[in-house]
Amino acid sequence: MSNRDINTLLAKIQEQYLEDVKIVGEKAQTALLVEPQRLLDILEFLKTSESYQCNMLRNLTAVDYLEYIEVVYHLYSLSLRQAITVKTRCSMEDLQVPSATSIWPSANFQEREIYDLLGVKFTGHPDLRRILLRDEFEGHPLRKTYQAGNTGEKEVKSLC
Amino acid sequence: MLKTETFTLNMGPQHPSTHGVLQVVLELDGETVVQAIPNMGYLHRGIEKLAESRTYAQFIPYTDRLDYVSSMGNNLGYCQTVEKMIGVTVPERAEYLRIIMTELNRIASHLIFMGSLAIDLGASTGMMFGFRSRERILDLFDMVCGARQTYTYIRFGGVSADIPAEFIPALERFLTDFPAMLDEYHRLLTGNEILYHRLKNTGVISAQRAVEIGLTGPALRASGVDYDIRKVEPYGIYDRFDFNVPLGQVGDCWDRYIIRMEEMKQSADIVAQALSQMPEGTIMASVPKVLKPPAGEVYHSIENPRGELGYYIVSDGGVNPYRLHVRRPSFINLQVLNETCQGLLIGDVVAILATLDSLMGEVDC
Amino acid sequence: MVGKGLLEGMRVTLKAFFNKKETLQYPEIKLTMPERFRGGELELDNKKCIACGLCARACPNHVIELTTGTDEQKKRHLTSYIYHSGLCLYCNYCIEACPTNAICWDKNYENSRFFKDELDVDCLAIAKQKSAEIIDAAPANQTNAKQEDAFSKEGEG
Amino acid sequence: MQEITGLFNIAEILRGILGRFLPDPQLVDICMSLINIGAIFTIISLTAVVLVYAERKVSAFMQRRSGPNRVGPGGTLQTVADMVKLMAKEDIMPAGADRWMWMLAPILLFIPAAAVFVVFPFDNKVIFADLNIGVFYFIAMSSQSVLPFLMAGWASNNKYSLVGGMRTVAQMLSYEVPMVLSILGIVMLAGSMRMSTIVAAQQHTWFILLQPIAFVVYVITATAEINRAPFDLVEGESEIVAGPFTEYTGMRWALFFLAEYANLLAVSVIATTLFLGGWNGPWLPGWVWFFLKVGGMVFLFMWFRWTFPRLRIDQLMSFGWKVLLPLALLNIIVTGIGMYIYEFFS
Repeated sequence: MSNRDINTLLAKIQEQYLEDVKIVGEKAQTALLVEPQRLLDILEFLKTSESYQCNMLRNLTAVDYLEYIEVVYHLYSLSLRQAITVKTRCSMEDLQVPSATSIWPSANFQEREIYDLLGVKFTGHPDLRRILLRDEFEGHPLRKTYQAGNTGEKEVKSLC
Repeated sequence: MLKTETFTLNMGPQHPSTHGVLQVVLELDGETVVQAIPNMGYLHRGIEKLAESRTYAQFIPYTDRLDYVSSMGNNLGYCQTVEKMIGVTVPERAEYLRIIMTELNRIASHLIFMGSLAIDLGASTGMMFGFRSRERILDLFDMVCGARQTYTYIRFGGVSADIPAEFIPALERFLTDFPAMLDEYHRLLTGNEILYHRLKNTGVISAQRAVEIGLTGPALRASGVDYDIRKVEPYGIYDRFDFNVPLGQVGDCWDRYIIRMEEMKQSADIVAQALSQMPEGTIMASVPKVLKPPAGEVYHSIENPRGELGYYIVSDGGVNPYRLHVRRPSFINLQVLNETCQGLLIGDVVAILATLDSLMGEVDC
Repeated sequence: MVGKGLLEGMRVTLKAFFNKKETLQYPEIKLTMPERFRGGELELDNKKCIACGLCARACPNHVIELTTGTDEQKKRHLTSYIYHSGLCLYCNYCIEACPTNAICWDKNYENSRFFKDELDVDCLAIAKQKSAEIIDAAPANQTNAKQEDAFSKEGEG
Repeated sequence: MQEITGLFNIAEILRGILGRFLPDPQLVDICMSLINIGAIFTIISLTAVVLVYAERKVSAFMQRRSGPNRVGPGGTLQTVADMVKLMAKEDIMPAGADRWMWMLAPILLFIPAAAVFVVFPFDNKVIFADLNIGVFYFIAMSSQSVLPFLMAGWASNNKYSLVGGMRTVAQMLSYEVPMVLSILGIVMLAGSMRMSTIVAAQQHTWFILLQPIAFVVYVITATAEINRAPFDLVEGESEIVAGPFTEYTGMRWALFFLAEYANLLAVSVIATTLFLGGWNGPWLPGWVWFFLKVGGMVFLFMWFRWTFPRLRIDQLMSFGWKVLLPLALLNIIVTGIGMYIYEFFS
């Protein structure tokens, strides 16, 4: 699958959804940037439409960019053997993204992980609890603003 | 008025067959499982956070500690992802060495799978046999990189050291012995009627459901979905080798077991091919000591023994990754546990856990 | 026939029953570690060390803690070198980083300790002690040799 | 010179010696009974020591390990060391346990395991109580061990234990039936339930040759009765940790262990007595033959354990009721017809 093919495919989607979709990045890093409110429509479209058939959600993660958190969906089509990256952004004030669990059940644990470590709330998720950290844990460690407490390194210094 | 109710059984985090520190909260109706909810995080070390304070090269030893029975694969995935960012071509010999090591590691990992499945089903001799053969592979790794589990062997632009002179004869000896070993396991375990009836038609996952729930690796292929990244998106030099991707039909525990047994054979085949094709030459491309990949992001995935191991790295142009996410196959495969176990018995939960082959070091990250 | 596989399995275990055993009687017999073995504690050669600190910088886990000073000839030398083996990942990065090959593994894998503090190894002190022993041992050898010489002469006489 | 080496003669000599010191023959009898009881308990406790060692060696050898070899010559005192360790261990009772039931369970389990030994013919005329219902007594006593398992499972206040206890009841009750039926064929052939008569009837042909199906059924059900792999669901450690024993420590746990190995010996002895001709055999003294055969049976059970995976509970039940029971019934019918034909012609 060459980059050009993906780009034309992405361009097609953009035409269809116009202002809600932008194409970001270049070359192998091209991705669709989607407004959170239209996210589910577009994901559903990518899954069901003939020319995309993204039946597999390979990877779901999020990145903290200080002003906003970007949720990244790496989609893959098993039949067409092509990969598409979809991104959505939510601002720090309103950390809410619709959950993709209804489209791909595999988002379940991954969304819980993002909720746990970055604090993004996925609306419509069936069971949004912390997954790796204990329930009473405070804060979200993967945020850039998170202050790590006592690490191994500090302990060493105090020993010497 | 008599009334029956379900009861909750905490299987784990200290339990002989949850492969580490997984806790499965079982809701039982007698022996029948109503719900099996996996509860993880007992081994969470915050490796993704650690990555943000380490340089790119310094993170390689940490990847060893994700899926600690197939560390070569972890090294390979991470190094290839970073190589993709900085655009380095790896010398031929190093590529072959990488293939040999990762495939040997796949065999070692599947031997552990076989052993742990055997002991989970009560046949401890199978486990001892599996670990015994794995020892041969670990000795080979020990010879090459001086470690038995946490190799840190594969580096950006190549591998850390060329193979010593005694390696190739030892590897050849192993490759000649291996079919006989495999045959022994088949006679001890595969032919056993009890094992067959324990695994056959338990924990069936349909192909459609397997894709939806995000299964990858042997667990997905057992359901009949042909998705092996080595074949569909060959990374490294996998397109030069001739090997089969074994597929299952039903997607039950038996298929997941048989497929892994078959994969071991294929991996041994790949190693033999790579050994005969391997050229002489350098083993390391020139890579800057202080690595500063250009700002951007990359997602790259490889086929690890447990499934699709993906690395998503965001770089801001600095010496440390801005964000590093690992798509851990064990973690995502574990989602299927609950729905597969429902309606089965306690003994089946153990069999399903063993055939999903989740490793807690990787699940908890 | 049902049960054939069971009998086959029993044949395998019976064969193993009479086969050679694989166990190594550990404390009596020890495995020789391969040449590249990474393990044990760091061994410092303080004569080779140029106190550049590259090993400490290469370490992913801040295992090596060293301080340097300068002597009369404005030459940097080590004043302390502490290796926290409890934190070590055994990744070999420090040894690869060293420009003068001043550090290596001592390859002693029996490094369990009773207390956590004992995991912090003062490599510099050990190195100094070792070189002192060598200096002590050298004259002693010479005297021994002389005595032996004397013995042999007496024997001849 | 078989007469001197026979165990019975030793007993006779002992009786003679006692007779010289004690005036009343009744007192001699009482003394002899006490000696017999002592002998049985010695056998049971020695059995546990020897069998645990044997099991560890067998398992090790089958897995290409060398097994215990540190304590004593060749590791023979390993079990003794383990026993000492177990005695020194703290006795922990789980919170919320049913105190009396919890404490009684291991003892109650041990009693039937020891009591069955009185009917075992170790050699010609060497039998503590040659009951005319010996086989029946064995079956009755050995099925008593269901209850202590359930008691331990219930009283431990632990769900693993409870599940294990429930499994025991299901497993032991359903395998009791085919086991009894498989033994029934022997009783029909011998025409007696007296152990010594059954052994004597095998002077020329062992019953294993006449009753091969019954032997297979017996071995399978016996494995299930003593909860050993592939039927160790009761304590299947990868599923329910240790079943009813999960909460037991120290000597209490050791009692369970002891009973387990006493049971292993018991079923091997029964197999020897009923199918393998007991003490019958050429050249060697009877008791040597007896222990050789028992040793062979024990090895067979150990061999099973270290080769096979475990069954699942539903497979276990359906195998017991749908395969073994019809097989055992069929065996009885065939035996009956065979006996009828035999009598008709002779």
